[in-house]
Amino acid sequence: MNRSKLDLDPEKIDYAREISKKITQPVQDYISGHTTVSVERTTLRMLGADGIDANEVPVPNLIIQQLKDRVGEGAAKFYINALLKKGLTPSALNSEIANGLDISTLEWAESTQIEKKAAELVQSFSSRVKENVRFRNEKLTQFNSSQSTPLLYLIVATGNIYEDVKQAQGAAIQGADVIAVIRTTGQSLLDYVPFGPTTEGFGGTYATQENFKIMRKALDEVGEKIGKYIRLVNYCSGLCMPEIAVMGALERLDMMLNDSMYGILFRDINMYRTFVDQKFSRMVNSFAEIVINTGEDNYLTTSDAFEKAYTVTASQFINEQFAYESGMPARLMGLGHAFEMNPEMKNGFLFEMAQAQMAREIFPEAPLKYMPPTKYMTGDIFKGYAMNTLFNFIAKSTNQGILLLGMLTEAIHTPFMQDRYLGVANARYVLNSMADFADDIEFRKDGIMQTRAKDVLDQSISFLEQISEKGLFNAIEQRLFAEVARPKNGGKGLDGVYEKTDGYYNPMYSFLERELKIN
Amino acid sequence: MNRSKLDLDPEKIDYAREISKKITQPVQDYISGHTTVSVERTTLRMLGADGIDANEVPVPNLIIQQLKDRVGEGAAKFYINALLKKGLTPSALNSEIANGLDISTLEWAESTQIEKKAAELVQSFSSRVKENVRFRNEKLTQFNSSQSTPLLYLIVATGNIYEDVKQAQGAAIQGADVIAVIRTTGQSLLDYVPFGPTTEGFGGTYATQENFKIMRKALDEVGEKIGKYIRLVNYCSGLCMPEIAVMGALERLDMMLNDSMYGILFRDINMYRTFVDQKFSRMVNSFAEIVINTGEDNYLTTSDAFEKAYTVTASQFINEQFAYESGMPARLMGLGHAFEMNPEMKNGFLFEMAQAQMAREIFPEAPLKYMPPTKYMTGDIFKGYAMNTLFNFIAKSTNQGILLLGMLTEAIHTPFMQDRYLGVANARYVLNSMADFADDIEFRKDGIMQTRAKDVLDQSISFLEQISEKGLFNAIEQRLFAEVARPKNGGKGLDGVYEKTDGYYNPMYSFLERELKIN
Amino acid sequence: MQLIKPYGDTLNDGAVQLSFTLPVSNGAKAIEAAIQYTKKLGFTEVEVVNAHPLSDDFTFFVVYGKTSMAIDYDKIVVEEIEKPMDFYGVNSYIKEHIQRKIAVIGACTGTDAHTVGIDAILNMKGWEQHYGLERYPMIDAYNLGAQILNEDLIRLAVEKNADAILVSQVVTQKDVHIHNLTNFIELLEADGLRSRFIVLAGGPRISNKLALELGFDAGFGRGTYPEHVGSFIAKKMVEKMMR
Amino acid sequence: MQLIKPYGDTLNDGAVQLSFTLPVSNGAKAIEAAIQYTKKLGFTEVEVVNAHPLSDDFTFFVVYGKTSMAIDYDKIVVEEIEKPMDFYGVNSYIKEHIQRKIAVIGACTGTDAHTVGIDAILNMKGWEQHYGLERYPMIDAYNLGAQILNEDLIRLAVEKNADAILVSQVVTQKDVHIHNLTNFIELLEADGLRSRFIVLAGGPRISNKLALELGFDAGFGRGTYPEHVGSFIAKKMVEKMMR
Ligand code: B12
Ligand code: B12
Ligand SMILES: Cc1ncc(COP(=O)(O)O)c(C=O)c1O
Ligand SMILES: Cc1ncc(COP(=O)(O)O)c(C=O)c1O
Repeated sequence: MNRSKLDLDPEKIDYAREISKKITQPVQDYISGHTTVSVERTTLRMLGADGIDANEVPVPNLIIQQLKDRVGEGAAKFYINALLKKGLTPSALNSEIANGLDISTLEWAESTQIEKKAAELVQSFSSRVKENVRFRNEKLTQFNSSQSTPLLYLIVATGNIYEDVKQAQGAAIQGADVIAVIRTTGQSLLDYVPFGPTTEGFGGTYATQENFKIMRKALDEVGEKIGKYIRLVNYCSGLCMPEIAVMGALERLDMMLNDSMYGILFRDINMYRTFVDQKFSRMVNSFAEIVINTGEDNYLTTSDAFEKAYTVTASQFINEQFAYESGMPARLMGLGHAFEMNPEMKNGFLFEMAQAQMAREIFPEAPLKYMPPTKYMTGDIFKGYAMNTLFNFIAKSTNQGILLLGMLTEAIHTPFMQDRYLGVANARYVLNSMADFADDIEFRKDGIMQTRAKDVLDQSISFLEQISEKGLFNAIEQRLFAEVARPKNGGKGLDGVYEKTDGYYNPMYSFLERELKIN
Repeated sequence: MNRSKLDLDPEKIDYAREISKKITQPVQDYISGHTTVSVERTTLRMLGADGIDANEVPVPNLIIQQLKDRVGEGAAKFYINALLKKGLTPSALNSEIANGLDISTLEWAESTQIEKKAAELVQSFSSRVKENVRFRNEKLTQFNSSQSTPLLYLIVATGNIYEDVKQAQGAAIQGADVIAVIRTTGQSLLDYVPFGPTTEGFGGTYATQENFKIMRKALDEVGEKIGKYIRLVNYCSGLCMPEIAVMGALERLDMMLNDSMYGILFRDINMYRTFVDQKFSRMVNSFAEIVINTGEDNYLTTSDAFEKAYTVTASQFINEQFAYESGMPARLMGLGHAFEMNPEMKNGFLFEMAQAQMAREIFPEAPLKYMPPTKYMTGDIFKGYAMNTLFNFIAKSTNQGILLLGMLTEAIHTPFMQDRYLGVANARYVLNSMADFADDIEFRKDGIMQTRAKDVLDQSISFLEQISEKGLFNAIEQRLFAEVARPKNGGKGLDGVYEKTDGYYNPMYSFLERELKIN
Repeated sequence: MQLIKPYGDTLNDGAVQLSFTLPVSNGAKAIEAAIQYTKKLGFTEVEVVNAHPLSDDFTFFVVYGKTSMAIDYDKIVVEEIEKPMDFYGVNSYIKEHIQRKIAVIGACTGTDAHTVGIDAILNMKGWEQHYGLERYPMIDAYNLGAQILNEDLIRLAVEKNADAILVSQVVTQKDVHIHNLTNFIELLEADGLRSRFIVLAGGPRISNKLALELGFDAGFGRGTYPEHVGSFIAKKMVEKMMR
Repeated sequence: MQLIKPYGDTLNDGAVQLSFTLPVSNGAKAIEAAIQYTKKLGFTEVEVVNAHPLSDDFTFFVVYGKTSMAIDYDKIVVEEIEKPMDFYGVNSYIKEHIQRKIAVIGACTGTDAHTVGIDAILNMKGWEQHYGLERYPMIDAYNLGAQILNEDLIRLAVEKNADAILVSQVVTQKDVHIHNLTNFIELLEADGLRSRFIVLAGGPRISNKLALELGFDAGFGRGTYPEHVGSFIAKKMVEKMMR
């Protein structure tokens, strides 16, 4: 199947992986020594913390507020202790906390008791998530034949979860394999996760656990009807990265947008905060067998896709290393890239194809996520439809795994119902009509595509070398990525980073490390 | 450039050419012994006959009516004799004939005088046409850089020549290289050519010499403005095939729809009539360096494009032989084919590509004419636009010469102005974006495309063998082509066929034979 | 009462996409004209999302707008076409109720040369895996092909003693089909033959409504299968026999 | 008076293409509803050329129709935007008429994270080979990027002693841009700063008209180049100085 078309030098690829490892290693050291408010809130949620108070502040946030500068000890023991001391179930305890109970000042139970209780809670979290995984695998096997390659991925973005449900079910009927509920514009900068079903968002819908549940149910229903398992996607990104991962694990999401550096570069979130958060979020995703979608496409919406192609490849290598370090197998790494060359560029199609094929050959097991043209889409919906046709063509002829369907109205509005149908129809036509094209052609030796791929790989390597030399933190500070400079101590969320104390206790973290065999 | 991708066996190709020659040879014998009313009218037009009488009957037709059963002697001598005997210029003689002069009953001038006059008229015809060729070549050289490959071909079809002019000039500005004025539905069955400018047609505009002149002027004008030579196309087809060829030669048309069997199969014109007519029409086209467009696409609008692909290839071979026998060089043979596979067919794109590439490799010098999807176009204009995108893709990646642009409204109406623009825009985007793709890929050995092309070639060969065995006349009668049976003595226009008498005289025919070096 | 409106991404948002060409030169004024024109058509929140010159004198626009116009879906009535019988159904219905073979004759008339449509209905092989009427044991089908004069079709229908005449019309430019279909009915009536035959019109732009207006017994458009036609003819014949 | 109508293939044929979704299940009734709906919008000769179900409850239609509505092109008035000066023109105009460097500050405000538009106007490299204002010798340009609070933008404008403030808004869903732009002007007015600055709004769905309505000095949409903005600011400043 995947005979090499590009004739890339395997040693160069290995070398790129090595440098990337060198790049992420020092970051890893930093991560090991630190925790964040969101890592702790995540842990609390895994233990059972949930709900909100009268001001709509989530219980996990209330607990963190109570801990003040003791966050570095780990929040878990406080919560478990409170369960023991108060003799309450998590949900009863949550209500107490919402009503004002301060759990940071309770007396301490025996540490063996705490550990026993912890083991029990870990167990209950673990079985719920494992049950989700089992159920998903069962459904995937049951409906095996109806899954297309690549998976057809559509978004809904009404801002209202109930309206989203209608659109998502419609999209599934039209042929989507994957539904992403786009998040409201501001959410990635909120340092808490909103609660309950929501009906008001801008350009998207709030990610809440209840919204996840509502959509999951709706997709399961429509899936049974049409004989297909419909995958659900949300954003595990921003200041609540790991918390959303847990919500997704609990509600059986199947994919998550999740990138090791997106928040830093495109959301101006502090780099230390992001690196610590991303690791835990990826551990959760790995455990729940959630495929991540990384955000390399974002480099190209800001910079030129031809000139900066190498930043995409470099970022894929970095994302891969961070993912490995979180215990994630390659089959869950939906590394991202995008069809964003200027449509007026001569041979642009060849450069896109070379890039897509290169990603395929360098990351053979990863279910690559391929993003459609967006930047050069205009109000000319017909031209846009033709661009989407060639995009679908490349996706299939380079064996991409996850195909975000292009919308002909990309430059105009968030998708109308018919826009989505037209997106699916285009993809189905193309994918079927040239189903085996990939296997039927070869690239000319030293032709335009081979040369281009080699050039981009070389450029990525020198870029990675440069980063490695400076160190990733400095590289980001010095504007090496995405044409933005992010100071180490700048950005949002740095105040939520804590050094771990010696006695740092986090049974969930340790559990996941064991499960995922992270050294 | 054109390295073989399909790995077709050259001996098989040669063999197919040989059989095709065997097929056309006996037809050739028939042609040599016969003339037709339209061949004679054509000759008269070359000598200067033109104009109409009060009932709008063209002068050439009046003359043929006068000749009755003497048509087999050749009409030329009667016309030349009348010029001499009446001492008139052609245009003065034309008026006399239109007013009732019968030239079949005049006394005979000296035969040397007739030959001298004939030589003079041949000369004047020849220089007018040669001047047209010179002018065209000069303009093509002058505007060389602005010609695209393939040539973008658009149709106008308002029924009104003046409305056509507006649309054609608009189309040229939008990027067309070639403009075809579609003919009104009934014209191919008229046994005369209408006269003067016309404003009433159904689904197209009458082909008249005046309409040719009007459009030629309009295209020359817009061409000068945009720095491009715009080619003009009409239909040299139906009962007036050779007459229209001459009108085109005189008015500097650049291409003509012209097929050796289309009229028989798709218009139920008698086969003897058609074969005799097509030869002379092609001699005229060759002399005027007019590229012909053959009609193989028509097989696929009636029959299934996958199953009957071989009929297209076989017809291309037959058209080629007939063209060679008319002294036509390969560079003028716009052999036709079309993108007409069912869009729901798995790997349909590969079969289309194999077919297009096969035509390219078998006829390396011919400027192949590639027709867009029509049969499977529906009211879904968006799907249609996507189909046109893949069509343009194949056209470029198999180096087609003449690209009929697909219309997204194909299933709805004859093109609106914006439909044409959208057609050009699609082609320009695709052709530029994958400009050098053809050179950058190879087909996999014994892959789907190679296998398909070999199969189709084999099928064409056995089909040609079958025809050769039966003889072309019988084969047509026995429904071997296009799923229709055409009896030898059926169809329109048989009464216009005459055996040549021993003294058959046609100085124009002989002149062209000499010029074109036909044995 | 069930008032409905177009749906973009919210119920009743009234979102509609339009495209058209105006005979004006592209520029700010042309765009403003397109906006005002679309507003005059009754749309609000009009956005010209694309404007492209087609020549010096013409500009093509893609426009999105919203309309507050609603329509009462309950008031829409369509003659629900009875679910047709299938191949077997048609044949046994004829056998049982008509008790003889029926004869149908069809052609694409006038200068119209499109045979694929009438072939789809009549020829053996049929269309999209639906057998044509020729294959029906209880039907004798005659297909004259295309470019048949109305006069000839009627003459042959009489000659073959047909029960039904099928007229196909594909080319519709400048309403050539209307002229031709009208002429057909006029000829039939002039010869006093109208009531003798069941007469059907068909083609991609023919609707039942149009055919009835022109004096046919029914009209069949895109997506017609042979059994639709067979069913209709058989039922109609029985209906005629009853009277 | 110059009455114009859409053009399909004949002057004034009024041909228009539409597409929309209705919240009904596909079928003959749905198609009839689409036809009647389009007629209600004022179209004649309406043809539903495609109908496709989107789900059990929604159907998408492609429709062609003709309209007899005409508009008087002579009555269309647009504020013809003066041909802008180019890079050199803007700089020498400032040098000559203002005789000092001018300062502009810009941001994409609120939760809107789209920087490409404001970067296109302000950053060195500019957009489509048109230099950004940062490169103009006579302009000091400050680009704050995206997700900037209106308050912060105003504070920094005062701090930097800016002459003009540029506000970019790209996300428009549920009119979030209108709220945000209105809030910006309200804050300026509350602080008594409105007349101190030239304030411009921009973004792909912003028109000059809208911006003026919201209290800005001008609005710039798609296809804006830095020199358009530079020209406007320079001229406007001179105009202000005159007063
Ligand atoms: C194939 C085709 C041709 C072939 C025809 C081959 C043949 N043997 O029939 C060729 C290449 C010869 C051809 C030529 C022309 N064509 Co043509 N052609 C088409 C095309 C691509 C497909 C038509 C088709 O076969 N459809 C498939 C059949 C099965 O569908 P159907 O006809 O709708 O039939 C179904 C129903 O309508 C119904 N039905 C049809 N008839 C009847 C009759 C009865 C009694 C019943 C019950 C049902 C019924 O049942 C059928 C099965 O469901 C269409 C475009 C398109 N994609 O639709 C243009 C199209 C029809 N052609 C068109 C034109 C203008 C022409 C020409 C006139 C162009 C020219 N000036 O040269 C010529 C000349 C023909 C002439 N004199 O009539 C236009 C018509 C525009 C209009 N609305 O007026 C079209 C729409 C293309 C376009 N956009 O310009 N054409
Ligand atoms: C690139 C892009 C992104 C990038 C932005 C990267 C970056 N650094 O800016 C990323 C991927 C991050 C992104 C994210 C989102 N995006 Co976005 N994005 C786009 C996209 C593809 C291109 C925009 C662009 O860069 N255009 C090129 C620039 C140069 O054009 P411009 O902005 O119009 O600017 C020109 C003029 O308008 C003017 N101008 C602009 N501002 C100003 C200001 C002044 C003062 C002046 C004088 C002139 C001026 O000058 C510029 C040069 O001519 C568009 C779709 C499209 N093709 O248009 C969607 C689009 C704008 N995005 C959209 C949405 C909804 C989002 C999200 C909110 C989705 C989500 N829920 O996650 C997110 C979140 C962002 C947020 N919180 O705001 C929607 C907006 C829909 C709407 N009308 O409300 C669009 C239309 C896509 C869609 N159809 O859904 N996006
Ligand atoms: C990895 C990742 N996270 C998140 C987002 C979405 O943006 P926001 O930051 O608004 O959630 C994107 C957008 O493309 C992304 O790629
Ligand atoms: C060779 C040839 N002649 C003529 C025509 C046009 O048809 P008509 O016979 O109506 O002129 C075609 C149509 O495709 C054609 O291919």
